[in-house]
Amino acid sequence: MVDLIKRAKELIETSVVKVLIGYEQGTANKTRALFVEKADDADRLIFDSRCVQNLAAYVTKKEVKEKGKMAIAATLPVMRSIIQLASEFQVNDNNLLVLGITPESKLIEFANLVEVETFVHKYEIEIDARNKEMLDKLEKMTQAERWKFWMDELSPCFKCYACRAACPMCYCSRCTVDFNQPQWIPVPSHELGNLEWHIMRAIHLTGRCIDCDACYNACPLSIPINLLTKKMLADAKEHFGAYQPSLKGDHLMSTYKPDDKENFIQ
Amino acid sequence: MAEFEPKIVAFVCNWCTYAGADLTGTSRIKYASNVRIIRFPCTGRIDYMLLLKAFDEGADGIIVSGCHPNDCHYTSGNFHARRRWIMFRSLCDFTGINTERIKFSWVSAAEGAKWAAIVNATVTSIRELGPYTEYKKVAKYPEKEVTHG
Amino acid sequence: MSKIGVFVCHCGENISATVDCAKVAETAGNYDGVAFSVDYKYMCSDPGQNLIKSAIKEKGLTGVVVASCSPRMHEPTFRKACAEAGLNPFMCEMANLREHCSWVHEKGEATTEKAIDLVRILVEKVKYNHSLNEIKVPVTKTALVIGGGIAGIQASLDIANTGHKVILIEKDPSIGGHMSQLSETFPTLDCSQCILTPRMVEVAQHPNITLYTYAELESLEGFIGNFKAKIRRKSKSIDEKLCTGCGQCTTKCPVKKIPSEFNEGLGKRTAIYVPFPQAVPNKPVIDRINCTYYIKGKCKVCEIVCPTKAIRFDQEDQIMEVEVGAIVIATGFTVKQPDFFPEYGYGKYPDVITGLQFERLASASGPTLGEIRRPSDDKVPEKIVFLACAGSRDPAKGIPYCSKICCMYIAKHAMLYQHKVHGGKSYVFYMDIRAGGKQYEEFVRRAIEDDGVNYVRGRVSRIYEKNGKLIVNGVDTLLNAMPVEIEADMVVLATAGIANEGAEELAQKLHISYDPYKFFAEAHPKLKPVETNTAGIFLAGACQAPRDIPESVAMASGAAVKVAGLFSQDELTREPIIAVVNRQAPPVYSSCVGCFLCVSACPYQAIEKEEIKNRNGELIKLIAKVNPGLCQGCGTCVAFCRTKSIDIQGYTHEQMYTEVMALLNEY
Amino acid sequence: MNIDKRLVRKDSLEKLFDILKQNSKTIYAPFSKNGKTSFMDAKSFAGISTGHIQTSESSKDIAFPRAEKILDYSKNKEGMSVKGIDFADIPEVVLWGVRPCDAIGIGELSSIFNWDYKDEIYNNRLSKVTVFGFSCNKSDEYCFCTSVGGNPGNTAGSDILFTRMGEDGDYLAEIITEKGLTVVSLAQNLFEKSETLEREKFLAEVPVRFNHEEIRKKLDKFFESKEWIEESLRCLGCGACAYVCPTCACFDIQDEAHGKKGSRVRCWDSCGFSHFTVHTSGHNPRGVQSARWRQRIMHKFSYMPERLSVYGCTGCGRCSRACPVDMNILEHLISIQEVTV
Repeated sequence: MVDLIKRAKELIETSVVKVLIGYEQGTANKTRALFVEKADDADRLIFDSRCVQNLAAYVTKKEVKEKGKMAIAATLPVMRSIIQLASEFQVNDNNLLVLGITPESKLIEFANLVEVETFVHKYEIEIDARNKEMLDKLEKMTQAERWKFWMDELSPCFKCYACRAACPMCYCSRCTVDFNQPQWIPVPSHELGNLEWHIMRAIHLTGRCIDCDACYNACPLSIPINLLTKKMLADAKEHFGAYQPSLKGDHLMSTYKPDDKENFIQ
Repeated sequence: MAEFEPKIVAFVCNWCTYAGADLTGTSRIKYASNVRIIRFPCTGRIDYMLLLKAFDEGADGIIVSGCHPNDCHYTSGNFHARRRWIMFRSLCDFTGINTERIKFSWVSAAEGAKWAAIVNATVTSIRELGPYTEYKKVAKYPEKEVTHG
Repeated sequence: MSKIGVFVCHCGENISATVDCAKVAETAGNYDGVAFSVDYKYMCSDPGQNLIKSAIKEKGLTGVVVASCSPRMHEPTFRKACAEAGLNPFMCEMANLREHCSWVHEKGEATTEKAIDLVRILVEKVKYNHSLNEIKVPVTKTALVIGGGIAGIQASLDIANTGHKVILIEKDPSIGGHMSQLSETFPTLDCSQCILTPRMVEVAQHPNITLYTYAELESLEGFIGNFKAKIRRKSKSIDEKLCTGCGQCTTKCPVKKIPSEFNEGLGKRTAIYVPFPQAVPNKPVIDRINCTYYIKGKCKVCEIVCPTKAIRFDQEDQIMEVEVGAIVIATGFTVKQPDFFPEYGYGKYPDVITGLQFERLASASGPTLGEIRRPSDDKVPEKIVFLACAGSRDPAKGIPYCSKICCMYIAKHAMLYQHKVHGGKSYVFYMDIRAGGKQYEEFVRRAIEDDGVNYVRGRVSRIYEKNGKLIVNGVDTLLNAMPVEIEADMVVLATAGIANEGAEELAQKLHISYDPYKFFAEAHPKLKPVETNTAGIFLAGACQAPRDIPESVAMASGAAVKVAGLFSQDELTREPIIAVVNRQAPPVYSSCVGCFLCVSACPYQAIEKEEIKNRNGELIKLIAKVNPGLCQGCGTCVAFCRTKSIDIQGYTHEQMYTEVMALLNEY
Repeated sequence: MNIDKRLVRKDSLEKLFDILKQNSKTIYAPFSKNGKTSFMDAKSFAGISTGHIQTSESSKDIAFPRAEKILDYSKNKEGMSVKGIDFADIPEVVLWGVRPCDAIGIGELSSIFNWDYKDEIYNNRLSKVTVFGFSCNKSDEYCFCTSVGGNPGNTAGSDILFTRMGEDGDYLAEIITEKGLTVVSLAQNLFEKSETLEREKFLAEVPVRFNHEEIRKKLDKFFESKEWIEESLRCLGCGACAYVCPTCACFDIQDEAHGKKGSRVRCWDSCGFSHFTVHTSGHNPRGVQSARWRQRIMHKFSYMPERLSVYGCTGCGRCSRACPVDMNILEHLISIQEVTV
């Protein structure tokens, strides 16, 4: 990513941005986030197929935001997240510059978020084949079998909230689980606490999740929690049409159509 | 053994279903006494978490009911509710929560008879399903020791 | 620690017949925080209320649960009683033991158990209630009256005469409504036009009334005291300021064969027309569907003849926005077209007509100038048959309810016929004669006894034509169902009065409810007949149910008084059941993260953005804020907010959560 | 007690497992699922994971469960009746397949639970546990036990330590404690005497990367360093590090009420969470992630040695492996060592 390094240096040197968020080599075969604040640090920037962490999680982080205008090396999922965040008034053109990395690994610098949105809308959000297969498999099960599946899968969860931390959409300063009057979600990581936490998480991400898998990648126990959000994504598409984050702010779950179809209300 | 008496919680809006249930009363239509109504201003106010809480605390069935589409006292609370129900119900189904135990309905202020019918049908179907032991098993601490994950 | 009082009402025997009220009170008395509990015969009675008041004072109660009827019935009563005893009224909750328990379940333990549960839910809820203060909002002292029939006219005049402004909108080109179509009115037989026209003129001339005819409600926003209505003023294709109503255009218009709506199709009108001679305003409109110019692009005769150059072919519909504080709906009713009774031959035989058509025939201003002549050949009918309940009280084919006005107008019609056609013979087929009302029964008796109308109790099975006569086959149930056959010259069907087409749509625009027949629903069938469930919107006349003239007028005056009462205050107090975004001490300020998804969820555009700034005026945080004037308290935002930063007073997270907990656990 | 060394044939392990089962022991052993290895209640010997370097989670929740009910209460007319844990209900457990860095963590955890108040529940649970350590024959870039005083064949914390002698070899069993001896007595014949027992050459090599005493001294003057801010910028504030750590002991007490009845539950908490130190006033003394990351390091390498005379880190490297954003504790410790204060 010679282009990226070069551009990062320029942006920092000319003080167009105060910090650029990109990837660097991490421990072993891992990559990790790099915050370029000095032009020299830009040399550490890398980009390759291992760079899957959703860096958009940092643009709402207080300590990063406070540095001043940010630039972000953004893959397609990151760009989608940014559009969703912008539609939720968390970022704007004044505090964020997007250096897009296309699925073909080309660098595009966007003048503003509207351009990012236009770019993002060229690509429909598609659930990958492996997970689609998994969803199909689960849907073919009986309800009781699914219950067992999830009880088994969720039982190891110790509620470290890495899924929440890694998700760009989970930027709330007080998550529902931190709300204790009343205590909506049981704090302990017992079966009920785990089930309700993950249900709540999936609901709150419905219509907002852009299917980047950050939650799953972050899970230290590799629990397939992304299946829940994927299911919501697939269902939203089925019921309300293809979903794309949009600066218009016509959020899927805070709007409705008078003719929304269902077959279960008597 | 005595017949299983399901516990059913009804989450209803004030303007249509609550009033509809009032009309059931005024019309002296009898129905099963298993249901307890909790009054909300609007179906839009009904938090899906409350439905889960009802199961947590031992409900065997749930009724959620409000104004027919277009009839919402607040114009669109029920439309918002409907969209949330669609997604919430699908998620419940996906996680294996028994969606047959959650009955959604529209009951207007004029449908006293319909309210009685909804309650009776729900009681009958929950009676057939039996107590919601799967959920109760994970919900109540006092019955089990939690140790290792 | 809460000190809660529980008051269990027997409601005479309405509750105590199936619920063991003493046991309910005793059980409730054992709950934590319950300081007093008692059961009593009638809680809503004076002694009952005094029981509550003295307990509040003597025991220092911090919360009250009244277990009696539906809160929709008596919540205001008991909250007021609490307030009078010095307890914040919002510390009072009601458990619905009557409508939701005693009336719907059999006597038994399960029913008492349920009653106990219902009380416990509210006992636990009330522990989380907070004292709330009513919200004050300003009142726009202008009323919007929708519909310019007699009810709308009366309501407009009554409100205007109290000194308040009225905007009256009417969808037709003239006000007057159905009453202007009537010939004479029962039971006095005075001429409808004669008593109505002066009122119509008064409306037009009243300084406090702004009249928009040919106008309809487009949309409505806001709430009591502060509505914003959009009104569509349909294009009349004339400049009303220039038009003098001289009538040149209507005389010269070449399109003359359009069935007149006013005359129920029995007369004709032109394409540019004034619906009837006494119309208010007496200025024409162009019916664009039938006007040659709009169909073919040429003609413009009216424009040529108009002395004031008032014709405007390119005029467009205008949408205007008005701010009003109250709304009276007086949109009236319509009659069910009897073509669903093929056996009566309506539409097939021109001399089978509706009651409203007969009114036009009998009217001096009608197509026959008041002479009863049959439509087919203009002959005066020698034998006439009237059919009551042509659609009413007929759940199978028509409507199940009684249209109420038909018995009276049929008697009137028969009487008018007898007065106008000497030697004519009239028959009335009826199911029952419903003549409840001052002078009504006497009126019917007069028709029968003085004017010789033949009343036949029975239904008509078939009407068919034979040798130029209408053969009416019926039975006389008073003569052992003896078949009756009458060779009539004309038949009048008393068709059912039904809700207007589009009533449902209008109700949805107004956010009011309606009954299964699409008549608008009153807030209470007995005690709030002119109110709707939406505060600030009132009902008058036949839009609520079939009504005769005096009833419509009485309702209109009633609604007007409600409006005037509302306008007598500069500020309104509203229930503080509204949403509130939490605020916390710095550095948090609020748990709201400012995603503003609630903004699009709010049906009332009540959520705004609030900037939190530090002492130097720098923006620290942008959060949501609920405008208490606009919020109606639906709580859609509350269930939606991810951070649980919005709560709704009276139905808070804690209260609703506690209700669920209390319902399913032992306490 | 002197450490007794015995030979356990590779086929004898399963027999040992079965004998323990026959003696009503509950056995927790590592199993792999979704590519991660965790301790689970082993119903049978088959499937017990052996190839892993380290389990994803530590074994600490055998004595300090992620969520444990500590009492039931019910309100009545007379007041409150409380029913605590019946320690007799706690099963006798064999913790099978623990790495030495985990085993030593038990001691560090115990020192926290017995620092001031002696935590009855923890101690009772622990007293029912017999630890079967398994020495490491592999390590990776995250391992640094040797830098914090441990080693891949460390016997501390284990009751019996097994070392596999060669790729497919038999096991050397070191019987370290009386508890270990008690277990051995159930299956004497499986623990054979042998003269040819070697272990060092089969152990993994873990280079010493830093000097923990030096770090400790440095940290005294390091509190205000900008390092914390730079190092923690990518930290997202989840609790993964704390929850996989064998020595992190923060917990929360929750009352789960159901009307007049309810339970008190102790459950894990983490100093990495932004709400961990929020005061009721809204003030948060550790308002930024750098302060929380600093707390984690300081607690393990400064406060614990100071107050409890033990380090709060066993060098297992789990936190770094588990971290979704590659916060590598070893890397940071080395950089702290290199920085001149």
